[in-house]
Amino acid sequence: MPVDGLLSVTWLVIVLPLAGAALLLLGGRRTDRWGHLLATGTVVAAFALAVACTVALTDRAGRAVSLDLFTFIDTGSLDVTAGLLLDPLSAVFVLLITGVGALIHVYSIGYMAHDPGRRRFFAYLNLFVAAMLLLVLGNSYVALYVGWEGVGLASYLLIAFWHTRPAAATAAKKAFLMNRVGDVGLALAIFIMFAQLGTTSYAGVFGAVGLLAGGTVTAIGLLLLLGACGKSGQFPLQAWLPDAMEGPTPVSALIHAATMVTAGVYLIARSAPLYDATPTARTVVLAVGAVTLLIGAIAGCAHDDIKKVLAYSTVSQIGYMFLAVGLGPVGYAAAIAHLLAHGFFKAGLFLGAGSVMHAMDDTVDMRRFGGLARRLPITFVTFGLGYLALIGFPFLSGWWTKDAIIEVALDRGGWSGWLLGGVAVLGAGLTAFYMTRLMLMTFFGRPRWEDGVHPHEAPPSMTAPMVLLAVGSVAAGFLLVAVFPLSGWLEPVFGEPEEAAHLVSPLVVSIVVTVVVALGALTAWLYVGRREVPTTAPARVSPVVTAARRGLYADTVNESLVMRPGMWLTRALVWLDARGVDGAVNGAAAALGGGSARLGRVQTGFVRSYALGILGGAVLVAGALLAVTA
Amino acid sequence: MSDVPWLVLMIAVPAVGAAVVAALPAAREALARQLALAVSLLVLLLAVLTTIAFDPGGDRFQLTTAVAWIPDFGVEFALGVDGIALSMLLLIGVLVPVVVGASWRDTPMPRPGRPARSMTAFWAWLLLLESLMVGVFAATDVFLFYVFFEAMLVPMYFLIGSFGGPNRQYAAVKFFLYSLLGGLVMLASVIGLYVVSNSQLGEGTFAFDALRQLEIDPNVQKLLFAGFFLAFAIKAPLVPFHTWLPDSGAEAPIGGAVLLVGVLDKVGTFGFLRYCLPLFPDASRDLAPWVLVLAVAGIIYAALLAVGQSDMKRLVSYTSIAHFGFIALGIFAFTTEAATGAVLYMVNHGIATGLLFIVVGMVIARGGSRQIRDYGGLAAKAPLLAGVFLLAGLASLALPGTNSFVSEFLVLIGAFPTRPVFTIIATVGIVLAALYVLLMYQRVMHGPPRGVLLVDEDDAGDGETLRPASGTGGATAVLEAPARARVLAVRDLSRREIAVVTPLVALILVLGVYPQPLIDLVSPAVEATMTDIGVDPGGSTPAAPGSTGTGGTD
Amino acid sequence: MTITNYLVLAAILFTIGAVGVLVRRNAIVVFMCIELMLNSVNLTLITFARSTGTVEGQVIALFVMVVAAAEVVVGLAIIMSIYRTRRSASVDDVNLLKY
Amino acid sequence: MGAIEAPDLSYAALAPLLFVFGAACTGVLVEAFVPRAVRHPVQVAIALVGTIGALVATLLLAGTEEITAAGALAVDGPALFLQGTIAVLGALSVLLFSERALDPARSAFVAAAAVPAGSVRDRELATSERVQTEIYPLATFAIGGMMLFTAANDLLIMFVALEVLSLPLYLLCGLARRRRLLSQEAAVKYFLLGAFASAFFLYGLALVYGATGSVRLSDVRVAVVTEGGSALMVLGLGLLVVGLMFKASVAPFHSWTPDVYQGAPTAVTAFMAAATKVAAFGAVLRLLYVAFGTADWTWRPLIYALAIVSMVVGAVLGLTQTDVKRMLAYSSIAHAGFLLTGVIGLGPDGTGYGLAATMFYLLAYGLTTLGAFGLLTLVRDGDGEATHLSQWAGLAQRSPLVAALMSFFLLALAGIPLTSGFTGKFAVFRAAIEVGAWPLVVTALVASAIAAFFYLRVIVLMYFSDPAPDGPTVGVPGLPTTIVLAVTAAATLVLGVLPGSVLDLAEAAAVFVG
Repeated sequence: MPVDGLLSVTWLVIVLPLAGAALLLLGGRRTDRWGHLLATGTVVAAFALAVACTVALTDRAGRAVSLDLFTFIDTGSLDVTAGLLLDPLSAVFVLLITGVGALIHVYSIGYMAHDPGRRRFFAYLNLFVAAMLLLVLGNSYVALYVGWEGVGLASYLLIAFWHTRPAAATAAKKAFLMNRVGDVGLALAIFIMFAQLGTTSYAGVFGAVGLLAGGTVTAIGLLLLLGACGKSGQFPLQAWLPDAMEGPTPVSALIHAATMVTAGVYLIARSAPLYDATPTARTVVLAVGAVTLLIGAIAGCAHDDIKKVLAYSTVSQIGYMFLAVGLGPVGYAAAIAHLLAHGFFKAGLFLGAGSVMHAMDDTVDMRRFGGLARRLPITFVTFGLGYLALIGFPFLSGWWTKDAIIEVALDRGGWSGWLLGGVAVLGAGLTAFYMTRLMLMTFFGRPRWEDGVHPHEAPPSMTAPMVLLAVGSVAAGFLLVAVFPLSGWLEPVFGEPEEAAHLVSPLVVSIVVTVVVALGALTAWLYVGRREVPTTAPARVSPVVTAARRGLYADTVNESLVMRPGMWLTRALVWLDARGVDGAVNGAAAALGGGSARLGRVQTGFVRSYALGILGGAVLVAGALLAVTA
Repeated sequence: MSDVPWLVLMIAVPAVGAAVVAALPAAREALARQLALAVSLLVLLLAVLTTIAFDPGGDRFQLTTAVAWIPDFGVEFALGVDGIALSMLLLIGVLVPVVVGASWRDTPMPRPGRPARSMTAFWAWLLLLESLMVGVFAATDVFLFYVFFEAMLVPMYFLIGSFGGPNRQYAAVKFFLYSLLGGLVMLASVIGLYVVSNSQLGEGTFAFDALRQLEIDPNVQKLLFAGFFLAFAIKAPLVPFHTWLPDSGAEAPIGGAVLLVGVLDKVGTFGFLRYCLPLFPDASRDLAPWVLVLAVAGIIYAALLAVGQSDMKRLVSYTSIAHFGFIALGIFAFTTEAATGAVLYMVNHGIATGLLFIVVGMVIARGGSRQIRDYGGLAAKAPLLAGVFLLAGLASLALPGTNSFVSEFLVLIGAFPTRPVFTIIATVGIVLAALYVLLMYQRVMHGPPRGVLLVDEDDAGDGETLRPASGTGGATAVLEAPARARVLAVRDLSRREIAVVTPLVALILVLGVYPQPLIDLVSPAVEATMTDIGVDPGGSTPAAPGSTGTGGTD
Repeated sequence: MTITNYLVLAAILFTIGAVGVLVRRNAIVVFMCIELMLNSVNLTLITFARSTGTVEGQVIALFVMVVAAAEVVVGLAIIMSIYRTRRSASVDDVNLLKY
Repeated sequence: MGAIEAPDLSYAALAPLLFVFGAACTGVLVEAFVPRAVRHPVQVAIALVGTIGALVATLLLAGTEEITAAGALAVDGPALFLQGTIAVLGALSVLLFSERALDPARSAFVAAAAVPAGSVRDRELATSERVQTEIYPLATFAIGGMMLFTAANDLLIMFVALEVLSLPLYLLCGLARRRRLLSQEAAVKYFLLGAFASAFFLYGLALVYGATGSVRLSDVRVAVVTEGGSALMVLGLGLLVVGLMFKASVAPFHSWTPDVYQGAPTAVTAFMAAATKVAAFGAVLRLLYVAFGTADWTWRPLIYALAIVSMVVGAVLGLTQTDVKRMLAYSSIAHAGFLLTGVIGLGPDGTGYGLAATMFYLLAYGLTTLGAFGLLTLVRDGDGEATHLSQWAGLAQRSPLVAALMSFFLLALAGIPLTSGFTGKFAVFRAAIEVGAWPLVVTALVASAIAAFFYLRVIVLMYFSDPAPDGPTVGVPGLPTTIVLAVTAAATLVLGVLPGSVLDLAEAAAVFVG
């Protein structure tokens, strides 16, 4: 079907921010003055264009356009075309990315106002938006892979934005490396697709899933999952995400909360046809989601660094999404819905946190906060709304989307259904606990500020986005579930959502959940709301808390299982190469030299010994010849 | 246009240039380097014209010249290029001017109590090297190829030996002997080939096209193959024949290192593709598994070693060894996709690693030390330098969007259908690649300022002390750090340096986004090679039953 | 007496000469041993001339004598010159050049 | 009583020999009758006329194939080619001898050999302008002997030629003006061992004569064919080979080579290294191909082994030498091994590329090594030539030209392409592989890789290290040496880049008669 009119320039959505990035990076200091405005402009324009395209998409049969731009690689039987696919799924993501992206750009104008590297920051941010858009818009796994690594790079650059801080530099490297581990999975999955089907385009692969042997599909599914885990900070590759908070807060908001880390969910949702063919892989997805959900929630309970808490919360929330996509067709829509809602409130929360840090001279230790509600009213309100949305306060977005997931989990039935449902509910409770704890420690109670700190509300350029996002956090869930059901919109992608026969009535579910959430919040109040919060973390605590503080020992495991052995191996190899391989070479040379010196001793300089040599030679020759003839 | 002897010109021009420069008095250094630049640019122009004259769809070898040279041995001075060779010629054409620019301010390593030596000889050797490099890729007569192959050693030997770092003598001799040994063993095979042709065709010949027609007994093939293979495995270094490269790469002046790793060593992989496969198809097929073991072992082994290096130039050399592993994997996987990838890899690696070497050289030129630990936090003061450094690093870890991604992706995806296990192991290598690149980048560019570039506030101001290493040998000298220091005294890229890196940066990005023209240039030659070893040039066929794939159509 | 005896005798003489070269120190004596070797060869030649009934053998023997004489001239000259310098004719003393 | 008919001598075919021997005899007369003042130029002129005349004659004779002097001499392709080669090398050596610009005392040869070294008279002579002129007739005789050697179609002639070429060399070795002790020692060693070896040769001759009843190579071949190789004959062959291998300085009969090469006057060393090898291999080829060509099973394994031993010994022992002359001596031992590799390349019934290859190699190697030794005479210090490696450090900065030339010769000896050394190696290796001797060739290649190291070491010293403060000076050569260097360098280059015509010549000449 010919693509014309607006949709034929969908590529502009990507090119706009990319151009912005290029201009800022190449333009150099010349662009210092207006660079950030340009960057923001491009993203806003991209958002506008995205909206227009989406609208144009709605009245189009099949609600999908595939756009072939140019031949990327064509040799042998491999033919990779650089092409875009705009369908409901990618459209949703494009809107999220450009929308939230635009808001955060605006926010950053204020947030980074005094940073010498502001131009660089906006350039990277634009670069990220472009890469992320490519990731979701690509019409083949290769295109996705390109975007996939692109966002990885952007994330690396932005985490390490304040690169003179060793912690930031290290965190960035860690993030990139753990992502690369995931990328290996993704790459191998692509190789298998090509080897089996001779194509890597969505159309080609999904069209031929039926031809694949069961084992093959499972392999592909698991490898894709590995990639997803890397990108989305899911177990066992979750350890990089909390460290990534070393980056500027807007980055945490955009990349490590709203968009990039949800790419894993997108990948699995996008690969639905594959997963539909492999229950095994899907079950693993479920497991990963459930486990991560708990890990994130538990670790979130014990941290005092406001951003780390939010980060673990992100890990845990994405766990919910994995859980949902792991549940299959019934869960896809729910997952995406939660993803969008999460995009709003988590971005809002991070921006709020940023505003708090802005006010507190970049302190992140919640034990030094307290009583900020009065000093930062707007922040307090917006943050509060986000908080309520997140813990699933009735009729806010979290409530709609999270309950949906829990329902679907329970509907799975059987012991696994109960288990998953239970985990999900428990997670909700924990979420309520750590978020309430965060709220109380930050905004309520007696100020525990360090001396010389004078909290003040952030400038409008920062508060405005927070307000918008807060609105989103409140409304998104309602809109996406009740008003314009997302499942309907996504139907062309995931097919007709079958009306599941509820094992447990939704009403009961939401009541139970609400109760659990309330309990969680109450516990938090008992801990930190009722009594004084010590300004330094108590040292003597239960092993559980210690474990939680150390992110359930994820880093410890990585270090002892991978890093140290790796370092030992490297040292050993360096030694081997110098002494062993090269030693053999030099040794051979030395041996020759030594042999030469020793042999040279035969040359004594005595005529008679020479004569002996000649005679001996003659005898040998004669003997040999006689032997030959005889 | 195609009746102009482009290839002869490409060999003759730099050779003549070398002679002229060598004839200059030692004092006329400035003139010498200007001449060198002019000549190398002229060669670049010739390379471009050659490419225009070349018709990708035409015969396998084009722009051929053939003159009887040593009739008694049936040796011809026969030149001709296919897409693969041509792409290498283009690479040479691009790299040499860049190298000239990069070495513009180099001086021989100062020796205590002796007057500084003149660089004139450097430029002469450089041009001679260019001429011989062109010859080795353009030769279609095995004897001629061998002659260039060996003769190439001499200029590089002198480049390393007289303009290299502190340990240059050891490195130069090691390089020369190692390569010579390989070359001599290959000579045995070359002669063997000649003798076979003599017995089969009545009169001995070295013409590639004639030799390809020979029907050689498999066992003889194995012997001959072994001879060629050893020579190429030493050149392109495959583990365990690699230990000369880190020494040479580290001690050579930056310009020499770039050409050594960027072009010279490609002769090895080029040789696999041009000579080993077509001439000894059976042997290649039988021995491929063993070669692949070396290749893949090299990818992992060299990458781990790179992680463990403390010397930037050694590190880059080790990364190259790993990359050569990928190229070998692509060649011996026997699929069109992988082989195409390998050829692209040869070009891209030349560009990416060339840039990496040049940038490392620029860092060394500022700090005067090759040790990573002597630097830190440069990014704060020299963002451009850091940016280019990062880009070069990303290119060498094959990040999508850079040229290397295309080639690495092609190699792996092409090798997977025939050699899944090897490919999976190789794919793990991409994590290690990220590790060694980012480790070096973080230690040198990130973190708080530290290392040899820290100087006291007061003398940080004026320009010249900003380059403590200015006038140290080819950016290879070792300088001990100033004692107490406070601010980082490092200059960002100068105009000249920007001019040097720009073309490579541009190529990295352009070839990363739109590689198809290059692919179209090389794939006919690759397909021909695949046909030689009896592989369907159409590419690998999908394994899934009933799957038609989308081969070349969608 | 069969010709074998002569041949064996010649061989023995040759060996004695060769061994003499190895064991004697005085250059003159060494040289004489070489002459002995040559003459043993002469004996062999004569014997073969007889056995094969050709004259070449005898002719060659004459040649050998002449050549030997020439050798003596040259040899003694050389030995004399070095003897004059070193005041010793021992071949073991001339070993400045070695290894 | 029938009249004695004199043996037919075709003087035309013998022209080269006649030229040289004529020159030699004239030289002797000149010594006797021409006043000392003018002797030197006259002697040089005569020697040059003789050698160059011989060269011209060989060129004119090209293509002749005849047996003359009652079958004692064979004037055929190989003989003429090698005679020509020897004539060229001889002429160049004579030029080296006649160099008068380098040594402050205007000659590298002792004024009066009879004067004891170190005596008062010797010391005053050492600085006097008086020069030695007997060297020219001696050298000319040696050259004549060598040329005779290559043409000898008869073991007796071969023996006589052997002595004719050896005796003058023994003397020449002892005639150095400086470091006379070393020179005399070299002479003694060379003489005693040479005589010793020639005794073996002679005994071998006797045995072969006994086995076949003749010393004529053609008769020997016939006898081999008819009777097959009897133990006696094979033993004889063995001893003959020993004698020849000694002259060709093939291990294990090489022990004299380093000492003599080091001790002898450099010009003489150059002459020996170049010309003697040619002559010796000429004889080896003729003996093995003509007399025993049909019974190659007897000698092939032997030569095979000797080749390997010689290459390895030469290459390995060369590694640790610290004296350039000595190092080149070991290199010449290794090259003898490479030459034997060519000798192996004799195909069934006389075909095969071996002969041509070996002859070409001889020409190429002779010229290169002559040039290399000639170059040594330029680098001097207080007492004569500075041949210790350490003295060569940083020579490139003292005299770029000399360093470059030396590097070129060394690269040629190492067999780097575009030098004659490579073409020669290629030729002989090809010949060997054609007869299936590829293990030998691989050994040879590894050996040459090892040998390359010590050639390379000199280059490293000259270019990459700093000159010692009290290093040697580089003398400005006079016309003769300049000519030698120019010719040899040019030849080394031409034979490397465009060897076609010379290879043709060698191939055309590669047929033995008789």
